[in-house]
Amino acid sequence: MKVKEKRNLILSIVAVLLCCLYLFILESDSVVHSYAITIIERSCIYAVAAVSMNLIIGFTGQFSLGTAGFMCIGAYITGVLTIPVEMRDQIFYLYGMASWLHDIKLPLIVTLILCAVVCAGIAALIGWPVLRLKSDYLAIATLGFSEIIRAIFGWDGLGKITNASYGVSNIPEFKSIFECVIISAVCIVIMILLVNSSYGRAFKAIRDDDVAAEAMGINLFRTKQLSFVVTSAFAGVAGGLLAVYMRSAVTSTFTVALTYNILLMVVLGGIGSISGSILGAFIVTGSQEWLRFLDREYTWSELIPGIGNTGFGAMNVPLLRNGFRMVVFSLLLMLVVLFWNHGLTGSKEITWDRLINGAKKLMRSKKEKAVSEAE
Amino acid sequence: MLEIKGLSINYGGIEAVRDISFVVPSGQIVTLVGANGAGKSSTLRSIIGLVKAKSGSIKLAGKELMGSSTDEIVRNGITLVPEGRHVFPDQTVLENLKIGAYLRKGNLDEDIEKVYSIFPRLKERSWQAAGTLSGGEQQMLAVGRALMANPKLIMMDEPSLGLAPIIVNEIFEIIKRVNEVGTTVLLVEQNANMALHVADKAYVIENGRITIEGTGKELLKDERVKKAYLGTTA
Amino acid sequence: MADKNVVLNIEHLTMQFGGVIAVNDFSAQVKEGEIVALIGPNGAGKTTAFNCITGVYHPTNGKVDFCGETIANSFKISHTPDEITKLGIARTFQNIRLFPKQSVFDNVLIAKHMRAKQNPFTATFRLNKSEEQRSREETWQLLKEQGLDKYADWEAGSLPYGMQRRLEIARALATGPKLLCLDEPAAGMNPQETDELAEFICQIRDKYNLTVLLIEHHMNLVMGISDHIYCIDFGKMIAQGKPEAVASDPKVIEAYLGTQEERDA
Amino acid sequence: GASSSSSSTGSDAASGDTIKIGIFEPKTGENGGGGAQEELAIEYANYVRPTVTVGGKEYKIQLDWQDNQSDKTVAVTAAQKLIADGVVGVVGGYGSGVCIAAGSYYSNAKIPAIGTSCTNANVTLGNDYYFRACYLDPFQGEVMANWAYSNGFTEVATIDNIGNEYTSGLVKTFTDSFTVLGGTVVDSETFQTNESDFKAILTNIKNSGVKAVFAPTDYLYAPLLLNQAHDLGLDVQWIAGDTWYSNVLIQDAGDNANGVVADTFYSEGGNPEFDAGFKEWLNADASRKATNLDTDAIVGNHAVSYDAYMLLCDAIEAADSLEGPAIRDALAALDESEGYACGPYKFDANGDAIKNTSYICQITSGEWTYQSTETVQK
Amino acid sequence: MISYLLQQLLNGLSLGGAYALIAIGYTMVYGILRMINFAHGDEFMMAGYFMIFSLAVFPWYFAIPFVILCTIVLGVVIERIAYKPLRSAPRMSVMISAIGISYLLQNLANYLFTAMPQSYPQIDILKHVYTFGNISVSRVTIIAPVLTIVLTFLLIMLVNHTKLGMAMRACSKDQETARIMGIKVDNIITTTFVIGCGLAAVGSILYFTDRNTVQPYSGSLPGLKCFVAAVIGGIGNIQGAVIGGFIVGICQIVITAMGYSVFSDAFTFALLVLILIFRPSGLFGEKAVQKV
Ligand SMILES: Nc1ncnc2c1ncn2[C@@H]1O[C@H](COP(=O)(O)OP(=O)(O)OP(=O)(O)O)[C@@H](O)[C@H]1O
Ligand SMILES: Nc1ncnc2c1ncn2[C@@H]1O[C@H](COP(=O)(O)OP(=O)(O)OP(=O)(O)O)[C@@H](O)[C@H]1O
Ligand SMILES: [Mg+2]
Ligand SMILES: [Mg+2]
Repeated sequence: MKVKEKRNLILSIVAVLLCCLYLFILESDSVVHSYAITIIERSCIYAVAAVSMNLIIGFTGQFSLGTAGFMCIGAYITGVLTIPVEMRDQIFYLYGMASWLHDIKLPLIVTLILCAVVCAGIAALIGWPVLRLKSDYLAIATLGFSEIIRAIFGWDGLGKITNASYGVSNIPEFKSIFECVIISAVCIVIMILLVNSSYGRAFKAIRDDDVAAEAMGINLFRTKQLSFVVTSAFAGVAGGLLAVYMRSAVTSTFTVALTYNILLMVVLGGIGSISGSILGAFIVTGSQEWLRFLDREYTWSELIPGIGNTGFGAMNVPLLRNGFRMVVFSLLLMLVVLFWNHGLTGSKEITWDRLINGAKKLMRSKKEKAVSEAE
Repeated sequence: MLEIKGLSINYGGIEAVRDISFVVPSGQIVTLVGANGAGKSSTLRSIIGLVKAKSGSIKLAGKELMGSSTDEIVRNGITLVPEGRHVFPDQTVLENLKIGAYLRKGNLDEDIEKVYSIFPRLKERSWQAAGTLSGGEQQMLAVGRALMANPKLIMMDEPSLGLAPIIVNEIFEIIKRVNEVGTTVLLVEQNANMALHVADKAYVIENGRITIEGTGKELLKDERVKKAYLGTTA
Repeated sequence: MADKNVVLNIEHLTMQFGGVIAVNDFSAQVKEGEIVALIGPNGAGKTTAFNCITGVYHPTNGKVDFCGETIANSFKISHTPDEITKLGIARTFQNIRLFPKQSVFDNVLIAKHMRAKQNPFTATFRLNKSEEQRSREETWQLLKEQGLDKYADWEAGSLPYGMQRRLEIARALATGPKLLCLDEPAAGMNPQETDELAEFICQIRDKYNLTVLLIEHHMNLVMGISDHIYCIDFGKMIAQGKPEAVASDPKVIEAYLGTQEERDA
Repeated sequence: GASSSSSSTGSDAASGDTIKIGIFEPKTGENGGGGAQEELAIEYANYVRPTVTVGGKEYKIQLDWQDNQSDKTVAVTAAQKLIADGVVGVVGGYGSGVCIAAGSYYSNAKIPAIGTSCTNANVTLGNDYYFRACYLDPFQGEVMANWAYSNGFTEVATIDNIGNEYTSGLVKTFTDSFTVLGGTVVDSETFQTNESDFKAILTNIKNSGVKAVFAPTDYLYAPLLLNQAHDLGLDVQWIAGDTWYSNVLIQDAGDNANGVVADTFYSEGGNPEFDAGFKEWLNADASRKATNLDTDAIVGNHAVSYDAYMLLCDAIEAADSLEGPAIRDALAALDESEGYACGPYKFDANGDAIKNTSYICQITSGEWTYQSTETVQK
Repeated sequence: MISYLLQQLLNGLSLGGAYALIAIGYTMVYGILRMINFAHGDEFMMAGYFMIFSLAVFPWYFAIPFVILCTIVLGVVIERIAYKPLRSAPRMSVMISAIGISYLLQNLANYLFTAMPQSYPQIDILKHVYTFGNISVSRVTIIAPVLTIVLTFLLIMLVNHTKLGMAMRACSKDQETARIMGIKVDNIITTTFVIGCGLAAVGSILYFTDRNTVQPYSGSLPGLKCFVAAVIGGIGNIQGAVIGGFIVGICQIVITAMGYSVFSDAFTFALLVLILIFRPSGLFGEKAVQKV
């Protein structure tokens, strides 16, 4: 037992160090690696959003789809408070920025904390009516709230603060990839700690059977509220990070489609598995990029060298053109949903034990194959 | 009439039923008794095609049913009164009865009257939504609904579960009456005492295997059965 | 004027769903240390009465006092099920309601959440280590006492049925109740298991100084262990008293038990 | 037919004798249609001018297409992909939002970019590396206000697509200029992106009794507005921006499109040589024509995209270098008049092409016809 | 003023009618599978494209049934491929499968037909414009609400008074028991999709005839709104969906006409939340009482 624990600890430390090393390599020449850096940054940010969504959907069993709305709030707060003061008049050229706000500029960390606090507050208010609803009704109501939030931020009445739907741009970017990765990691770690605490157990109890949970002395409403508030707070932080990543915050980013996209990561990774959500975020973001090559036209000669001289070589591959990448992506997605309908991790956490056992099994089956072939 | 041979059922890795064989002769009441989780419900559910069996054969009057879909099996004259009644709660008693005869064409009035004559209580409540009936009434409805299919074989899964003693008595009365009309009955019961009293033939299932078999009377006297299923006070 | 010995006092309890009066002007008293049974035909309103006591439903009329405090009445709807559990009433359900995918240990541990001194912040950042430690130890203790410790790592849903019933009772005990309400604990058990259960209920009553309120259709169990029986039909009480008295009450026989001949038939 | 394309494997821009130019356009998403048209023109430009000469050596130009999906988050990665691919410069794109999102990445990587039809001021503002081949929104608004007032419309209604910088920018400048000229905007209606039911606002406009409506929306909404207006019996002069200048509108809206007035960067006939060449190239391949929605009509987006590509090539040759800063400086200093579809080019301090003319066209009996050239003195 | 109000009311009714037809599809599928068919809006969009192609070949009286048929086939294929294998999977997976299909249809449309809006062919008999004084209405504006009400009436008759309807209601409550009754549950589910998609196709004809263009994302916003409509009416309830559809349509017109178009969607949702707070299962929804 003890030996295993030690082994796992060592493996974890090695893994973290390897990741750091990789990031250092990327960071050392950030221009060359900028593409990889942006993919990693985007994945990390979505991972925060996905884990936070998993907290309410996967762990508390409340089907809330308000993520995009809270991300919107976070993005605007971050945007408005971090853009350089001298750029503000330019950016707010249509409305002019409110004078009391004009000169307030905060460091990123402070604004992110503010995002969390504001989103938590709003979630507490919203939660009061909507958390009484169940399953699909809760889903559609939170979806609705997220659309309402979007409308409010896009309303020109608030133009002096939010620049209405034109959004804020020129948000200073991350100083280094570490800034983004570390903030995301801290957020995720906090959520992991919460999930593994007594409150996390209460969440799961509500998910599995709310009537029984109540009979165990768990205050349904307050516990759901807690989960919703924490979820929303971290969604807000994710929104803030996303704004920094995009260097702009505009309402049109935070549509229902964004929520669906994050939900996809959660389900793909495995509902109720934090490591799954992180994996899901990286896979969804990554694969959309990796499949980019599908989007342009090839001639056959490019794909199969040597046939260029034949007349055939000059012809285009008929399938590959605009939009094919997304078709392939959605097909892959459907395959995963249909054949691994419990998600990639099967709603259990990925642990070293699982990985090692899996590897062992693989080795064994290979060996067996080799043996049987030898025979 | 029904012949089960070597039936095995797996759930994931768990073997719920292992190599069970038994026969249900035409016109008789056969009962399966056994502890919780012994695999009784699983057996019935695989006969009707709701659960895919791993291996074995299920023959009704010589016809292999294994692998057929539930509706085909029902078409062949088997029906099931599921564990926990499962009436359609929003539909009226009458509609529930009509759904029972879903596969049949032609006039149902006569059959409905027949069911009403067995269960006069249902006639009184024919316009009531089934969900608002009491447990015992729902059980009557579930049996009546199964009878509407005009089955050759009716299977009942724990019809006495959670019912008041007085209704339990009534239910066993009904089983006898149904059998008298000529329907073969396969009965699964926890209430071994009563089940064995009405059964022509009985099997005891333990951990997915048949361990004891005999006529109802024989089993009532069997020491092992007495100890495990009839309780000290019985 | 609450009698010192009376733990639960139900007065004129009425519960109406649309046109259905599930519980109709029902009054009862449960004294400390007793095992009290509630019997009646299906749909008589037994479970509904339980639900009113434990805060799942709010009664249409009447009130329920627990240890002198009103926990349910028709105007005051402030007591939610969790508050009532906190006051010391624990329950089990007619259809087992465990957390089937969680381990047996976690199923019981969850009951300790309510009494632990913590808040989300301290819990998240592990500032309440001692509290957590204590909850875990108490849970172990209880599992051992109930003979469930060897199943601690099992998924609750994969336990044998009888064990699940027992686990549900253990979980209810973990909330530290004064009054334990059991809704058909023997449903789906065979006679032998039922006998074991009867013994078990008496044991825990003595061990934890409990008062037990019980709904059951197995007459052997009810007659064997209860000190007092209430019989209801159509939400109205039709008989109460010592087991023997109730069992021979003609109204009870007519509505619920059936005649002896019928039973033997 | 042969289409120019790049291989994504080569990482070094000048590997061998090819260099890469990035094409940053939406292929999918709400602006996918516009993006496709611009790509077509860039492809043509590449066909016309497949090489540049730097340091006496001739380099073949490969186009590196990246889809920004009309989505700002995707735009950032698309831009990064281009940077990672080592492009020498970027051409694109349609829609200002994505360009603003990507802009700073180009400037950080010191890669010059030339905007095609992104008309929002913020694209180039404060970004040394972003240039723009087309004119800006305020200019268009002013032009259309002039046209409306001088054609006798003193009371107009406006339709604004909230959240669309292009539309809102135009509506605002139009309103300002129109008011200064002495006209009044009687009714200003708004709608949200993705809306497709305009009957409510059109009924309001009908109720206000105006004779002209300024609706500089994305093309998407044009046929919807026109057809629904027809159903409601709203008979007014429609005035729009460059986005409506498209032959598809005539297809989509049929008779209802008659009378619509729009301005454009370029009107067919402005440069006969370019028109003829492009049309010939388009007609040579059915798939190209299909992408251009089965017509060989030339619109402003074609012209500016063509010019953007040419501008970049000229700058590379002028700089005689493949280094970003040198090309940027060459662009800033560029003052060329030959070889472009839309006439001479010179950039101001912001990197915007100095343009003071716009072509106003009108649909008469099912065809766009040139109306007038409007010039605004800055 | 009166004519203005009347005109706006007509606008609302015609929009509401189209919404109602789509909302019925959501409600029926939900009723039977307890699943939100997120792809419904995109099936509706595909119906729009089908019309473009079929009207290029057939005269309208062939094209309309043909489009309905194609949409039905599409819906049934989707059900077979994406939903049927997941009957016993967790509910969330089915939902994701639906979202996945919705993605797929959008991307497929984008790939096959490009992102450029395609103009929707004019069906002359639907587009005839009537003018009464100051009010102009096209025929489709009148047809939409009337057709909706007629179809709804037929549908309710079907569900409540036929054997098929009885089987549908049985499946929606308890599929396993329905099987025991000899009902071919898969066929019933397919039938539900057939009806839902058929109505979506009709709705799409009414909707797009009024709007003239189709593009790959045309289905998503109406899809969402119709879903809201179905929930407002009480999901699973046909009458509810229709009334919900009209409420959403009329509200949208009223709010936009008042100049608050920024809030037109927000208002729809606010209304939804408000209704859900007071009636947690919609206006006509069955009360979901959990019996303990
Ligand atoms: N759907 C299922 N998935 C996994 N295991 C199952 C499933 N259904 C039943 N089992 C398991 O199969 C075994 C037999 O179950 P079954 O329901 O057939 O027992 P039974 O004899 O009917 O018991 P009871 O008296 O409780 O009804 C049990 O161990 C049960 O846990
Ligand atoms: N939430 C509810 N809504 C409507 N009616 C209800 C509700 N809960 C219970 N009832 C009705 O109240 C009556 C009493 O039900 P209850 O569950 O209390 O019966 P019971 O005595 O526990 O019966 P059993 O022994 O079968 O469990 C029944 O007619 C039942 O249908
Ligand atoms: Mg069973
Ligand atoms: Mg009960």
